[in-house]
Formats: sequence, C-alpha cells, structure tokens
Amino acid sequence: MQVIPLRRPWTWAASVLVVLIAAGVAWSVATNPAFGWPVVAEYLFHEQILAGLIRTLELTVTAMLLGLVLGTALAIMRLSDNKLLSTLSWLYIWFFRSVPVLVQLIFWYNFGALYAHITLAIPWGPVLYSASTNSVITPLTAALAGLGLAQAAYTAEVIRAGILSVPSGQTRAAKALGMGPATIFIRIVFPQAMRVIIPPVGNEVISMVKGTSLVSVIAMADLLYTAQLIYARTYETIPLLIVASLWYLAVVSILSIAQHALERHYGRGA
Amino acid sequence: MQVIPLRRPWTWAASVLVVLIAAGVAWSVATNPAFGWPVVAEYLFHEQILAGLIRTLELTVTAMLLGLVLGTALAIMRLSDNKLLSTLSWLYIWFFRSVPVLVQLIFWYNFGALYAHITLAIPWGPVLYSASTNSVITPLTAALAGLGLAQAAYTAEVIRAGILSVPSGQTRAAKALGMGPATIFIRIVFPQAMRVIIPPVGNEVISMVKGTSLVSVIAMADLLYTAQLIYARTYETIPLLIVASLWYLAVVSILSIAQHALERHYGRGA
Amino acid sequence: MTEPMVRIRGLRKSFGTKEVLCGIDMDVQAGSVMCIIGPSGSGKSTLLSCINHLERIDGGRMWVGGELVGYRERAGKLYELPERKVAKMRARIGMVFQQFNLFPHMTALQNIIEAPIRVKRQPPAEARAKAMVLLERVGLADRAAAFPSQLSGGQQQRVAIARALAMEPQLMLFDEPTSALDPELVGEVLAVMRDLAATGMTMMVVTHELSFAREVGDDLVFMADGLIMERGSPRTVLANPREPRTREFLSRVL
Amino acid sequence: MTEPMVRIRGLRKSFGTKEVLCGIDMDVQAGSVMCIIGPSGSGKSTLLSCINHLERIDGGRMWVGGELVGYRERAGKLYELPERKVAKMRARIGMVFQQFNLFPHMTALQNIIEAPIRVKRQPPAEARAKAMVLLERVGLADRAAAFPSQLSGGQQQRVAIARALAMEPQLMLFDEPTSALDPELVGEVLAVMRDLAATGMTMMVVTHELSFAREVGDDLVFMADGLIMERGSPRTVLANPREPRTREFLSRVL
Amino acid sequence: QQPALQPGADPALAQQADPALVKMVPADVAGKPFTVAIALGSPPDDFRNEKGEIVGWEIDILRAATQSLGLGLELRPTTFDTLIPGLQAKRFDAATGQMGVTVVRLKVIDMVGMLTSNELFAAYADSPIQVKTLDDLCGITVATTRGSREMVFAEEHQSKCAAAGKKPINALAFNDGNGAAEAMMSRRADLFWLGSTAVSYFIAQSKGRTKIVGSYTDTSYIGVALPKGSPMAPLLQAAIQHLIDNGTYTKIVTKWGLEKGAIKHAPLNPTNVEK
Ligand SMILES: Nc1ncnc2c1ncn2[C@@H]1O[C@H](COP(=O)(O)OP(=O)(O)OP(=O)(O)O)[C@@H](O)[C@H]1O
Ligand SMILES: Nc1ncnc2c1ncn2[C@@H]1O[C@H](COP(=O)(O)OP(=O)(O)OP(=O)(O)O)[C@@H](O)[C@H]1O
Ligand SMILES: [Mg+2]
Ligand SMILES: [Mg+2]
Repeated sequence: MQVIPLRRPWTWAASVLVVLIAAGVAWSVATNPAFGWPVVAEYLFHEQILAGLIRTLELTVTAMLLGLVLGTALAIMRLSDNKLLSTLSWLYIWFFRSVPVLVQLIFWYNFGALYAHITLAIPWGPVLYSASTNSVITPLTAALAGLGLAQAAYTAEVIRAGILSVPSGQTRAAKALGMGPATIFIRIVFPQAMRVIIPPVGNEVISMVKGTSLVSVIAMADLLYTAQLIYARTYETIPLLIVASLWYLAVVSILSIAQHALERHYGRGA
Repeated sequence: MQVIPLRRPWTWAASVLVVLIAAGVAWSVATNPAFGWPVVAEYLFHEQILAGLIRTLELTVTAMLLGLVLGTALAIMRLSDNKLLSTLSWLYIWFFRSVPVLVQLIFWYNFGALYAHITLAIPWGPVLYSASTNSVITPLTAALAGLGLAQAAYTAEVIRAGILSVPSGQTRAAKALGMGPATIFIRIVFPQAMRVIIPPVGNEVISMVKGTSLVSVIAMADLLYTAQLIYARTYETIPLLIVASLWYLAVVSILSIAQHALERHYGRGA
Repeated sequence: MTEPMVRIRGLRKSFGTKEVLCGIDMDVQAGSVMCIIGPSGSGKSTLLSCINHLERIDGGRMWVGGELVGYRERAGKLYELPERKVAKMRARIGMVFQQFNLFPHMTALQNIIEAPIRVKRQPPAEARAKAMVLLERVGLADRAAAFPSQLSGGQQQRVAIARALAMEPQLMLFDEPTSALDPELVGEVLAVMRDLAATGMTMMVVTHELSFAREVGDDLVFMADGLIMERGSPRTVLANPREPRTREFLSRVL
Repeated sequence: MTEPMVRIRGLRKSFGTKEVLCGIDMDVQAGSVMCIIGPSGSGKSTLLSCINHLERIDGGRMWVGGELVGYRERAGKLYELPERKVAKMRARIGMVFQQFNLFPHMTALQNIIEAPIRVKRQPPAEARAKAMVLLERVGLADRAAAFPSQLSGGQQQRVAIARALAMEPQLMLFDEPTSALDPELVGEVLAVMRDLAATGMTMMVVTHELSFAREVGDDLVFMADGLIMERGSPRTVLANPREPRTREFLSRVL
Repeated sequence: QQPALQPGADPALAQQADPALVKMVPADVAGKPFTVAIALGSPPDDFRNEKGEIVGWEIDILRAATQSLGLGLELRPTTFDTLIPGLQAKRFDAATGQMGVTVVRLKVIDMVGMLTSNELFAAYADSPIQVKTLDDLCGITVATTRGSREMVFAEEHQSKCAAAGKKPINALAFNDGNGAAEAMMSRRADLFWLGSTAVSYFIAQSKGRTKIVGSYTDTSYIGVALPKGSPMAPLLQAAIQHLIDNGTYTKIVTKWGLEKGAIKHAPLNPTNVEK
C-alpha cells in the first residue's frame, strides 16, 4: 500500500507569495531614485572605501585574535580552583563588559591626560623604564586595546559555557592517560567545546566587523566611517550607507560560510 | 599519616601583590585631578543623566524582548524541516547580521525619504490602508526596529546552538508522551537549552545596554548620548564619561547577578 | 477471537537505502505480553518507534486498539496524519527507553505529572495525587522531589515507567528497559514490569532478559535483519529454537 | 614474596562529610588479576580513582610498582605532588571506564595514538603502527577510521582498552567495563580482557560478571560501605561466602 | 621634515615665517610640528575633499598661522568625543571643528576666536515656514547637531515660547550635520539649522530641493581650542592677528564666502560671548 507523507499545501502557496513579495521589494528598491544607485556604483570600488574596508578587516582580525586568546585564558582562570585567579577573571569580565568600548577607546587614547609617563619601577627602588605615554600608546595600540580587551571579556563568557558543556568523563579519561592540563585542554576539551562555542563566537566576530567603526573616535577611518566622511561632504547619505552595507554583506557572507565550515569540522564524530 | 594537599606558595604572594596593585591604582585614580571627581559627583544624579539612563533601560528591555521572541522563532524556523522556513530564516539572519545597526537605524528613521507613504494594497486591486511614513514609523519605532530586528538575528544563532545541544532522546520521550510540538519546545527543549544559551545571551543583553547609544544617530538621547550632549556643551568629557560608565557598571552588575541566578536556576538537576 | 490490541501487516521501513524492517506481520492480543528478542541492528527499536509513529513508515499498515496508526486510509493509499492527531494517538501508548530519557530539569514528580497536565489537561492537584500513587507503586514515594541526576539508574527507569503509566496508556512499549542498568539494579525494574503485566496491561518488551521473557511473556518473537525469524510461546522458542539463527543468538546471550 | 605491583595501606577517602573508603588494605601481585565486587555505592570506583590519583586521598598510603602514588613522604607527612609528576605516574597505569569515555571528535585510531604522541612523544608513524597492532589484537583493525559514534558499545569499549594499552602500562584498572553493554556485546569485551590477563598484565577489575571473576581472577575482594568485607580466591568466595553481606549480594546478582 | 606643500594646502595662502612671531616661540616648541585635532564636520569648515585631503577655512587659517610662526602643521582628524580629552592629554596642541566660544567651555580650555558666526535655517523648497525671529520656532521641530550653539539658543528660548503661550521648540541634536540634514529631508524635522557655512553648502548640494528660510545672527565667536593655560594660546592669537593685518585672513574668508563673519581682532578667551 502506498504511503503518502503529510503534505503542506500552504507551504507552496507561501513560497510563491514570498517570492512575489521579494520580487516586488527588489523592483521597488532598484527603481526608487532615492536609493541613488548610480552613486552607489560610483563609490563601490572607490579607493577610500577600499582603504576603509582593509582597515576594518585588519582591526577585526587583530582585535578578535586578542579577544580569543585573552578570553580563553580568562575562561580557564574563571573555572580554575584557584580563588585568586577566578576572582581576578570575574573582576575583569565584570569591568570590561560594563564600560562602553567608546569610553575605553577614549581612555586608552588619552591615557596621557591621566598619566603623562609610563614608568616601570621597583617600589621605593630604581626606575626600570620610562617613556612618554603618547609614544607608547599609538592610536593603533589604543584601538586594539579598546576593542580587544572588551572583546576578551565577552569571549571569556562564551568559552566558559563551552568548556562546561564537555562531560567531565572526558577530562578524567585524558588524565588517566597521563596527559597534562595543557594537553587535555588543547586536544580534548577545547575541540569538543567548539561545537557550543562557534555560533556565539560567530556572532561576536560579525559584531566586531561592524563594531570597529567605533575607532572613528580616535581618528581611525574604518569602512563605515569612511562612508560617513564621504557623505559628510556630498550629503549622499543613503547611497553611501548602501555602499558600506554591500561590503558588510560580502564580508559577513564569507564569515558565515567559514562559520558553517567550522561547525561542520567540529561537529564531526557527533 | 597526615596528608597535605599541594600548596601553591606563589598564590599567596600573588594575592598580596594584586591587592597592593589594586590599592595603588585606586589611590592614583582617586587623587588624579584629571578624572574630575567633583564634576562626576555633580552630574551623577543629574536629571538629564537619569532620564538618559531610563531611556537606555527602556530601549534595552523592549529591543531585547523583541530580539528574544523573534530570535526564538527564527531559530525554530532555521531548524525546521520545512525548506521554505529555514531558507527564510537563513536569509533574515544573514541580512540582519550583515547590515550595521547604525545603517538600519538611519534607514528606518529616514524611511520617509525613500517612501513618503506606506500603503497596503491588493496588487491591481483596492488600497486597504495608506498613511504617511513618519506617522507610522515614529522615532521610537525606528529605534526599536533598528535594534530589535538586528538583535533577533544574533539571538537566533545563539538559541539555535542551544536547541542543538539538547539530546534528541528528550524530544522522542516527550513525543512518546503525546506532547505537541509547542509543549515539547516550551517545557522540555527550551529549559534544557537555556544552560547553553544563558552566557551568550547575557553577553548580548550587556552589549545591548551599551549598544542602545547607537540611537543617537536618530537624535534619541540614551545614557551615553546624554553624557555626550552635556560635555558637548561643557567640554568636561572625561568626568561625564565616568558618570556614564559608573551607571553602566551598576546596570551590568545587576545583570550579571541576574545571569548568575538564571544559570543556577537552569543548572538545577544537572 | 477479539480484535488484537496491536495489529501489524506488511510493515516496511528504510533509512536511506537501507531497509531496516522488511515486512513485519504481528498481532498482540489485549492484556498479553509480547517479548521481542534479536541481535543488535535487527530493527527491534525501529519496530517500536513505528508503532507510536516516532518514525514514518514506508509501507504496510498498523492498528493500535483498532485504529490505524499515524495515517488515514483513502482510495487504497495511506495519508500521513497531522502532528496534532498523531500526538493524540501517542498519548494512548506508553514508551520506556533504554536510556530512560527522563527530563533532567524536572524532579521525579514533575516528570510524571508533566504530560497529564499538559496533554490530558488534568488539574495539577489530581495529577499530583495520581503521580504519588504511581511512585508508591514503583517503590519511590520517598524520592518524589529528587532530580534524575540524584537517582540511581534503576530508580530512574522506575520513574520512567511511572511517567508512561501516568498517561493511562492502553499499550506499553519497553525498549531494552534494563540494558543500561547494573545487574544489581535490573531486578527492581523487572519486578515493576512483572507487577504491571499482572494487572493486565498489554505490553511489548524488547529485552535481553530471557528469564523475564520465559516467566512473564505470553508470546515471543525473534527478529533478525528486519524480519521475524521465529515466533511462539517463550518456553518453546527458548528451549527448542527451530531456526539456526535463533539458536546461535541464544547461545551468545545465555 | 616479591614487592606487590599495588600495595594499599589504610586508605581513607571522604566526599564532604561522607566517608567513602574507610581504611582499605590491599596487595595486588605483579601479573595477577584482582577482581572487586560489591553493591553500588560501596566505593569500588572511588578506590580505582585513588590508585591513579584521579581523586585526592584523605589518609593512608598507596604504592604502584614500589612508588608512592601522588604524594611524597617527608617527616611523617604526605605532601601532594605537582600535577606534572602525577601525570607521569598516571601514564604507567591504564584505566577503562564503564562509560568508555572515548574522545568523540577523534577516530578510533586517533583515540589510541593521542596519548603516546602527546605524553610519550612517540613519533606519529611509530604510534600509528603500534596502534594498528593493538586494534588488530582487539579485533577492530578494519574500524580504525570510524568515529566512536559509529561504533557499537562493545566496539567502543574494545577501543578504550586498546587506548589504555597503547601507553604500555604496568597496571590496568577496569571499572565495570561491561556494565553499559548489551548482553550480546559483553562477551567480546571479556574475551579481550581474558587475552590480556593471559599475557601476564596486572589487572584490577571491578565487575559484576562473576563467571569472569571465577575464571580469570586470581584474587577477589568483596567491598561494602567503604570496607573490604571478604577476600580470597574467587572460587572460594563465590562458592562459599563467609559473610552474610556477601551472601546477600551474590543472591541478588546471580 | 615639513613637506614643501602639504596635501590640500592652497599655495596662494602660503606664508613666510614672521621673525617677530618666530622670536616669541618657546624653545621646547620650536622645530616640532604643531598638532591640531580636527573633528571632521560639515563642509566648508573642515572636511575631506574628493581626494581625501583635509580642507576647510579653519584649516587654511591654522596653516597660515603656523607658517607665520615658523612651525609645521600636523593635522589629526578625529571625532568630537576625543577632542577635549586629547587636548588635556597633550596629545594635540590645539583642536578645532566649528567650536563656538562659550563661558562654560572657557573654564575647561583656552580659545582664540577666528570668526563670528551666524546661522541659517533650511527647509524643503515647498515649505511654508519663514523664520524671522526665534519666536517663529516655537512648536516647530528643528534638526541641529549636539553641542552646537543652536542647541543653546533653542534651550534659552523655550521660556519665551512658554511665556507667549506657544508650544516649545522641538530641537533634535544629531551626532553630525548629515544626520540633521537627513532628518529634514525625510520630513522628520521641519528645519535644518546650523552655521551659515554648513547650511549654504548643503543647499548647494541638494540640487534645488531645499531653500533657505531665515537666519539668526549673534556676535559670538568660532575659535580654535587649546589646553587651559597653554603658552601657545597668545602666540596663536598673535599669529592670527598677523594674518588679519597682512590681508591673508581676508583672502581666506573670501575664498570660502564667509565675509559676513570676518573679525578685525583675534580675541583670546573673549568674554563678550553668550553663556
Ligand atoms: N535514524 C537512523 N538513521 C539511519 N539508520 C538508522 C537510524 N536508526 C536506526 N538505524 C539503523 O537501523 C538498523 C536497526 O536499528 P534498531 O535500532 O532498530 O536496531 P535494534 O534491533 O534496536 O538494535 P539494538 O539492540 O542495538 O538496539 C540499524 O542498522 C541502525 O543502524
Ligand atoms: N564526586 C563525588 N562527590 C560526592 N560523592 C561522591 C562522588 N563520587 C562518589 N561519591 C559517593 O561515594 C560513594 C561511593 O561511590 P563509588 O562510585 O565509588 O561507588 P561504586 O562502588 O563504584 O558504585 P557503583 O557500582 O554504583 O559504580 C557513593 O555513595 C557516591 O554517592
Ligand atoms: Mg534498540
Ligand atoms: Mg562505580
């Protein structure tokens, strides 16, 4: 006897409707002069826009790396039996999740207003190192510190959740094989935690791509800020925002594909 | 025979060092005139600052609720067997994670420049509803749309990871008891997914508290922007940023405690 | 002869290209206990899952209590029912899994009352009273407030049985209910099942506990490769298996 | 009499206020198989975990291969060793768990070669060659590339044994290695363990498989409430238990 | 170290170092470039041109002034939020970006006046609104920028609206001129109100869709900011005065069409400004 799976006729109707609506929106967007498509085309590959894009990518990669490495360390500290380490980590996460990145950027950039010199000295002893703050903290340093230190606090929470999701039997088995704590973390716990970690970290990376535009407060021109600088001159606000958005769409698409691939990689064996 | 656990002498030394350093930093911060503590005291409970704080909290709560509800729906759609739903959800997540919130805010706020009227009509048929765009999309609507729709995309990814972390045996057992899909999700899957969901959603909420300051592009004054408005007049930038940061510290502290309590609640039985 | 509680005719089920059930015919009389044995991968779990439509089938028909399972027949074709109607049917069939699958975030009592309240819309007080009776019956009245993680495997499985019984099913499916238990704890679960059989509950039990099958089972089938190889009364089959496959299997398990 | 491979004197261990091991004395001769039986919660797993210092102890001393486990003795006190030194000692003791605990993100082969490469710094090629020999020995040479999720329970447990053997341990600890297995799959794991005992490996085996204990075990202890209640040769203890607790336990398991 | 002609520099405005001024420069400042942070705002005050160069009338004045002092000029584009902390941190020697001089601000920084400003109102070409006095703003939504003098004017006028029994002015403070202009273009705001220079430029860009519907003039200054007590403040004042005296100042204001606001004396911390 023939078996017929449940049919959902409205699925087809809805599919058609969705395609029709999508086509309508696309047509309306393409033909509405307010979107300024010629201007979009003119600026899409504009030299300044591309420079901003590269700056965005640079900052994202370096700040995210800093965030991941430091965040992993913080997560391990947070879960450690050592009260001192876990308290320190808790304080760090609390503080750096609280203070807006904008404030942190301004703070690092203008550290010199607060402390004109950075001095490394033994208390009541000789000075080991001293330099003008502004020479040590360049705008790039300030940007990476502001973005990366805050990112580490967020990443730490995500990684902590991931580590907690790995059954304790895994650690016991690895210990019983004579593995040291570092090997256990790197080879056994972390790869399994990745399954839970990847989607939220994907979010964080994608947020960071756009979050880099905060560095405009310390005079660094990322993709979005570059677009803003251009429309500040030409008042072609919407077309230039579309230019920036198209690039963001491209970057996020690539990142989403990477995320998908990583999820597959770390999902293997499950 | 007496058994002595491993002692870590450097832990004590480090603890003392950390406390000393913390005391030093606190002293230096308290006495450095550049921080402008009298100005901080003057503005901490300033009427405008408090109004900005309330606006921040309002926006956070409503946008986050929108994000959670819509994000949950998107996550369920994304994991559904129905190709149409999962594709739609994928497209939504892709688009709204890609376009910067700033752009979305500007877009929604200035929708009137693109489409002066919003019209609901049957194609080639009668007009059902028509109104001026600005009367439909108030600044608050624009702010909530800009923040909430994007938040939904991020939340969806986190919730998806959480749902996937619940063993399929749970769903089978619930189905075998005759529970319907909604009951299974609400009573069985979601509470278990929460363990994995809470830390990253905690991140998202805390980001949102500060992320609301993006609404300054549409002239809405949240906490941070209120501080900025004040120092734009008085040029007392650092003290006012400290005022804002102190409030953020307070809010994030409360949220961290709430996160901790939720983690404990949903961790019960584990 | 009355209408059997479970009637299965020509049941076929594949995963991908692999045929897991290759045409199963089976009757389970109301009030009887049907035991199913067979090597790993022979399709025993899949068979149970098809009976309460946790899996879609690819061919054949099944009736539980005289009603077609998961499908509606029209013009010589089977049309799958919507999830809502399937759920209603599942509520009349209890199922106990090898891995217990208790809800870890609920106490023993909450595990039991959840479905009666949500599915049958029993008033909570009534559900709780009935649940306490069931917990008493499986010998766990004092552990009502314990979370699954605080219970031993045998205790968890007894809660799982109480949970299924709380829906007052016409039919109980057991999928290797003692396989994940330490030998010491097997006895307590089998005792509960024995009591249940004595009350006249219709049961289908996949098990490796041959002594249980011999004692409690009314019928026994031996499955291999998605087919029923041998059937009969447990005593006969276990003592004098006709098929060589059955003999080989029994020698390995005993 | 030579120095025993495992010597335990006055071992005590508490979790919180609950004393789980209340003074255990035990010797396991090199090349012998020590079986441990006892009811759930009697401290069998905890005992094994103390032997390779997966748990801290609260009193007493233990030697494996003549070396004090996890501690250094000085001036009548035991000082815990740093993690690094403990790891070195653990590498000389293999352990097999009830729940297998294979690494799910690695294939069978990768599970086996991981520790030899990372801990013993074996060249990967050598480790792989040795692993293949071990897989052959446990009868799984053709499943080297399978992930644990693609293996049956019995196969997983055999990989777990091979994984422990790859470290070439002096002593193997087995914690109910067959309890989580379907009866059908128990035999294949016990066969591997039997072979291992025949090669002269020193083994401590917590098990409910009394026939295995009788056949393979050189010594048997019965534990209850954190104490060794009875010890002797398996045949004697199982046939003629002296203690009433032992008798009661055996009646429930058999 | 200093290139012959910086990007964006106008050769017609190049200055020789003035010996009298050079003599005044303290030894620890001489030889180092004078760093100026700019909040890149709306044209023509200070903005990036098509080539990405920083230009504007404020830039022209500061470049000519530093040349007269024999100093190099180093521009540090940034946003408003870092201007003041940066000055206080001595990251920059000066800061500019259409900064109005007010009594409140003078408590925190020193300022040298460079121009008196007036403000214009822009609206859609079809708008019926005409602004003759600030009373005409009561009950109307105006878009301007945060920290702008316009915000201060609007706030001070609220009481007068209330006294006249009219609705208050709804003044929206945007991050920048573009946000304000865009709000007017999407009819969120009735008027776009900013410095005349910015509004004129915007009207020119809007290709006839907008028009000027009124102006407001007061006598306060736009200036360059320096850290409180900076020894460079009187020097810069002298240098700008030198430009006024030698006619370069006139060339610059004419070039940018700002003759109306031109000043005769460059004041340091002028007190005749609004509160
Ligand atoms: N969801 C699935 N997808 C693909 N194959 C499956 C799935 N579930 C079961 N199978 C395959 O179907 C076959 C029968 O599985 P089933 O679980 O019914 O066997 P079983 O008799 O219950 O065995 P066991 O005693 O090991 O539980 C096996 O070969 C199994 O690999
Ligand atoms: N990490 C722990 N924290 C607290 N109590 C524990 C812990 N591990 C074990 N116990 C307790 O110690 C006692 C002995 O446990 P153990 O696992 O050693 O028993 P066992 O003899 O192996 O039992 P089983 O046969 O069930 O495995 C039990 O009462 C158990 O609840
Ligand atoms: Mg099965
Ligand atoms: Mg145990």
